[in-house]
Amino acid sequence: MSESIAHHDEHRDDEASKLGIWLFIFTELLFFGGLFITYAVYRHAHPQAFHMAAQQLDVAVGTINTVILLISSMTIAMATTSIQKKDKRTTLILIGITLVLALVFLVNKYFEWSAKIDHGIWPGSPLLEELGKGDTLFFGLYFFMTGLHALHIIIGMILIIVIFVRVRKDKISFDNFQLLENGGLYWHLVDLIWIFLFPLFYLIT
Amino acid sequence: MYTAEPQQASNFVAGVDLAFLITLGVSIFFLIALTVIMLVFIRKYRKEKHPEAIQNEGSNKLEALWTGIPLVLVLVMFYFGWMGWRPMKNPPEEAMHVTAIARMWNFRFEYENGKFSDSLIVPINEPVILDLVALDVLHSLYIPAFRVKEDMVPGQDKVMWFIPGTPGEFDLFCTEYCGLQHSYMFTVVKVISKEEFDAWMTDTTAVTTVVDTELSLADQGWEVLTRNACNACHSSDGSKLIGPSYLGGWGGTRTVVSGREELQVAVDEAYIMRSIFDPDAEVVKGFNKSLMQPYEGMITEEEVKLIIEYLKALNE
Amino acid sequence: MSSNTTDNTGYKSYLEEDGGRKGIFKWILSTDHKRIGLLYLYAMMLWFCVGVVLGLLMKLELIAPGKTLMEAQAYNATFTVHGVIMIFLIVIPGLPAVFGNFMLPIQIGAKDVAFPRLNLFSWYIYILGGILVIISLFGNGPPDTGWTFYAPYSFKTGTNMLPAALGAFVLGFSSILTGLNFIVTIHRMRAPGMTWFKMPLFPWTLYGTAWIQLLATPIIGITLLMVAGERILGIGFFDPAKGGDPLLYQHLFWIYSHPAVYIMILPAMGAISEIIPTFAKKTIFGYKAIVFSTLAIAFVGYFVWGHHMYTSGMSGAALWAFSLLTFIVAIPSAIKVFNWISTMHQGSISTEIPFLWAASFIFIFMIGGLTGLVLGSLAIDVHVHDTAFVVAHFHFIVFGGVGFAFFGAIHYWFSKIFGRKYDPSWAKTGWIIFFIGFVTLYGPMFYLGIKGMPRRYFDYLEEFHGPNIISTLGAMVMVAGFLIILVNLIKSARHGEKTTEMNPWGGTNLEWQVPTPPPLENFDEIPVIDKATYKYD
Amino acid sequence: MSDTTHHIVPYRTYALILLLLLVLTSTSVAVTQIELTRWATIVALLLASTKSAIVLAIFMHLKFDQTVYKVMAIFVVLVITAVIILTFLDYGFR
Ligand code: HEA
Ligand code: HEA
Ligand code: CUA
Ligand SMILES: [Cu+2]
Repeated sequence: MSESIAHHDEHRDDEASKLGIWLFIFTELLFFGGLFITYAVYRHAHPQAFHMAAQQLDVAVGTINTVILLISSMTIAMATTSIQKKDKRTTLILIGITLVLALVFLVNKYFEWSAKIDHGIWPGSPLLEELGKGDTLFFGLYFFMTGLHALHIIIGMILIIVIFVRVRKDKISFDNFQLLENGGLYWHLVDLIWIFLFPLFYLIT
Repeated sequence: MYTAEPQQASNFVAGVDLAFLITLGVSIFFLIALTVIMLVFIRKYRKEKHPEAIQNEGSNKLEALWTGIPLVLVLVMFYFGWMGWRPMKNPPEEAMHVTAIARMWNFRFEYENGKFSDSLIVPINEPVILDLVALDVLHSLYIPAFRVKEDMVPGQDKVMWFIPGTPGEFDLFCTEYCGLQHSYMFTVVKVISKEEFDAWMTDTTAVTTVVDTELSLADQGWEVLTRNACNACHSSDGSKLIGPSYLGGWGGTRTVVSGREELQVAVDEAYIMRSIFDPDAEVVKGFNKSLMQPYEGMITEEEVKLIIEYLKALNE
Repeated sequence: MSSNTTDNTGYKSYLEEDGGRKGIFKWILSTDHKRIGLLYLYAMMLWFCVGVVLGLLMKLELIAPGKTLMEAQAYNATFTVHGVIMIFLIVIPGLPAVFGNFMLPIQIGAKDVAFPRLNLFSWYIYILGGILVIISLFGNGPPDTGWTFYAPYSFKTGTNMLPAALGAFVLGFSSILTGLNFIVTIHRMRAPGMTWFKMPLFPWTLYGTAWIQLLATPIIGITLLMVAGERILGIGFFDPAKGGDPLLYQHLFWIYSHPAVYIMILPAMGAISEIIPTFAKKTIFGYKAIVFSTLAIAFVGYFVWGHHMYTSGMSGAALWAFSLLTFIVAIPSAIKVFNWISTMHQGSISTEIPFLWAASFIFIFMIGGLTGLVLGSLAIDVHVHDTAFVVAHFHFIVFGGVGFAFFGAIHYWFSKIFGRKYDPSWAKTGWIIFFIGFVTLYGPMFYLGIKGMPRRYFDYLEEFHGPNIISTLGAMVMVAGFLIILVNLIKSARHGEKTTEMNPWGGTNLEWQVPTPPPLENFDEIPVIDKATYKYD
Repeated sequence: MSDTTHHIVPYRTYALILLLLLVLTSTSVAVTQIELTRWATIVALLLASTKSAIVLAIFMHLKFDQTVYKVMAIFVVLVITAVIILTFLDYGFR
């Protein structure tokens, strides 16, 4: 009997790991859900101030970032197709594009944030205190939510880098690509959240 | 258990107690009935007497029965709870207003004519509306005999109301945890007759702000400190509470944090004024901001002078 | 009654199979679900002793008005740390982490959970959270906010609430990952033939619990993160001076913490549903009704959080809805109680220790639950909210419910886990003393609450003195009972008489069909299930 | 254990979906820039929901996966919605 002892965690169940990542995505949705509730409540309390504050955000930057994320979502999704077609080269290219786009998103975010900070707006800044309660809350939420989202982008990027390396080393291949699919699912989650952040902060003024 | 208390201490007692008796009655009935049934089963069907169990998978009829009956019962309970509670949310248009101000860790009641008191004094059989104000953190105003309780939330205007129905003195507690001296944040409601109340309202000598001028200046300062509950946070023996001690301050210097800078300031009259009227401007190093509220309008400049006399005497 | 024994040759139990590791590494590197379950058990025992001592200290302080033992600051810190430890470190992980880990895979006929390494990782996160709670005790002094961390006091106090809140945050992750693991395990790894409705009830309750862990815990995670943002950056989410709304904090806190009470109680109910049929030798009455009530509690329990905020100033519409929903959520619990008692009807009951715990659980749980109804009623709650009545309610149901089920479970599965027997007469003595102490300890608090004694009061008026004395005496009696139980269990786990009896109680589920103690991967061959559970014919 | 047949989604599908998403994005930008006030909010949120539904269905393969995933996803969305509604029973009627 002792032969069967070891390695019970080595058996592979793709469906299980996919279910696992989905459940994790649900948790993340509720994590942000708490923030969306907060946003909704404060928007309800300070409609006018939120209206004015939102106009200070640059719609163009927001739109560009939305487009970037959507494209990256497509490329990572395409990577699951190419790996199944045993096309390693295309897979690597698609994953690579995704990574580059993620980086561009972060760079954009960096410039956007620095611009705001240059204007004296950061959480708890004296300027915000002057501007009033609505603005304090709006920008508090803005930094908090986009910051947390950026953190998820970074986590997603790390995950995708791991996947990239594994594809290169053929550890992920046409008959064993669950990790790639899971990484993709996670990346789409990041996209999903942004799909809501974008109108809430940039569009609805 | 309720009957020991004066009946109808307020207009809500009847509704609350009715809901309570019904809910408790149903609960006790089920508790006793189910416990007895269980004990009977355990005795009757014990292994020794009943060696072979009779299998039974369940019964949909029974399930429906014991879903349905409790459902009806809880709806009844809900209804009485709702009915007992609804009037609490409908204060009358015409009523006497008293502003109840809570801060760490005392209550203070301000009347429409500007008079204030640290216990709540109300006339019998007249509706009273309390406008609830919290200055620092959450508090909650609770008068058990009246069956009323409402949280006091900083930054939100809330009211509670009642019609006292029995003369006497009743406990009034703060029931929302509010820090160190939460358990000492209580006072009383005095329900008195309309005539007594009117007399009290117009009697200016009874206004409790005047300090006993017989005392030495330093002792008068101590009175001011006590009345404003300062001693909850500041000690006279050098020990560190929420705020710095009175001892060892006067005449020396203190390191304070102002904004992001650290400064050395002399503890003089101007400093004491600032720390009472705008405490967050300079906070002594090692202590936390925004715990103390500005006392502008609650302590007069004369009173601050008395406090300073006390500090001088203490540090001699 | 089958009491088959296997001879001990030819198989190595999980306790002997150490993966070639040495000393403590046999444990802290093992991904075996059974060892992980025990790791949780040991960690929890330590925490539990700390929590109990703190509880006892509070009771001693409250024996008389005025200062008897400690200062107000110390008292405030004591109930905070007591609450944080008991809630976040003991009863929330409690049954799922210990018995869920140990029994779930066995009961559904699997060799382990779906993600064994993640499982071990959850334990490390749990320990990390515990360490953060310990860190909070030093420095500026232990937190003094109450386990609820209500804003705005929680970010005004100078004490160390941040590490404690972060501890709770980290512990949340441990809880989420355990829940995730269990859901996947149940979906993917049930033995062939075990359809959903052939699954035993304990896994069912774990399944319901896991969903709450997954969907409610993130809310408190984000809330505590916002409080951290508040304290570190001064963002102002809940600071009225900056426009924040302290009530929103309460909403978010209870959106998690109410469902959390069902995280605690559901597995406890599951354990009771295992014990009663075994000792009544009778199929559980209304299996499907119990399953559906489990799911109903998990689901509806998500939407009643507002009943902790009746006096906070919510709108009438919300109060109406929350009170109604609170009453509705009591129905599935009632269904369970009725079914348990009906299971005893015409059974053949042996009143062994686990059964005694189960029966006393039902009694205590009814008191706790029915006083929950009292609290759920709008008018009454206005009177008794934040009084000793609430303290009595939740000790009855949290500690009475979960604690009694826990003890029932450990006495039920003891020999399976440790391969040794405990001394039944000591266990029984302990149980009686414990039970009497329990009722004496918390019973008087109901009375105090009705009389209007607020909770979290370090000092109280003379009129509340009498019941407080009784209560403190009860605490001492109960702790005596607890020590008897604890010593008996610890001694037996180490030196008790060895046993390899597979099925001492005559249970029907799979855990009674594997050797005692189970081998590393539980089953040589994955069993094939062809009949429903709890069949005694 | 591989009891699922993986559905290989053609590149074209993904590209078309991206196009659709971009169109929806620009619609919501356009709608909100021409100030329809309250309607703009609703339209923008409806568009966002549509977009996320599409991402869930195609990019995240819900459409091709087993039913459990769909059931779970819908359940989670319902829970979030219900929580928001209950919260607004308070804030909406204060
Ligand atoms: C294991 C944990 C647990 C469980 C299961 C419950 C279960 C319930 N709780 Fe409790 N509760 C807590 C833990 C728990 N609670 C804690 C920790 C607090 C305080 C937090 C704090 O402030 O620190 C609290 C506080 C609390 C409050 C807020 C009090 C206040 O602060 O003012 C309320 C109010 O409605 C409440 C209600 C209920 C109800 C209705 C149930 C129901 O689910 C109970 C259902 C059970 C039964 C009804 C009994 C069995 C049925 C029968 C015997 C048949 C007969 C039944 C009928 C006729 C219906 N609880
Ligand atoms: C599981 C939860 C739990 C448990 C077991 C206990 C145990 C005890 N509690 Fe309580 N208590 C809380 C949860 C719990 N408590 C919470 C959440 C609060 C609120 C804090 C706040 O206000 O913020 C509170 C508050 C609280 C107060 C109120 C403080 C106040 O408002 O002023 C008091 C007062 O006496 C008290 C006393 C006690 C005592 C004497 C014990 C014990 O010491 C009694 C002794 C215990 C035993 C003899 C053993 C029990 C065995 C088990 C439960 C099973 C074992 C399980 C494992 C090993 C995993 N507790
Ligand atoms: Cu004020 Cu408690
Ligand atoms: Cu609750």
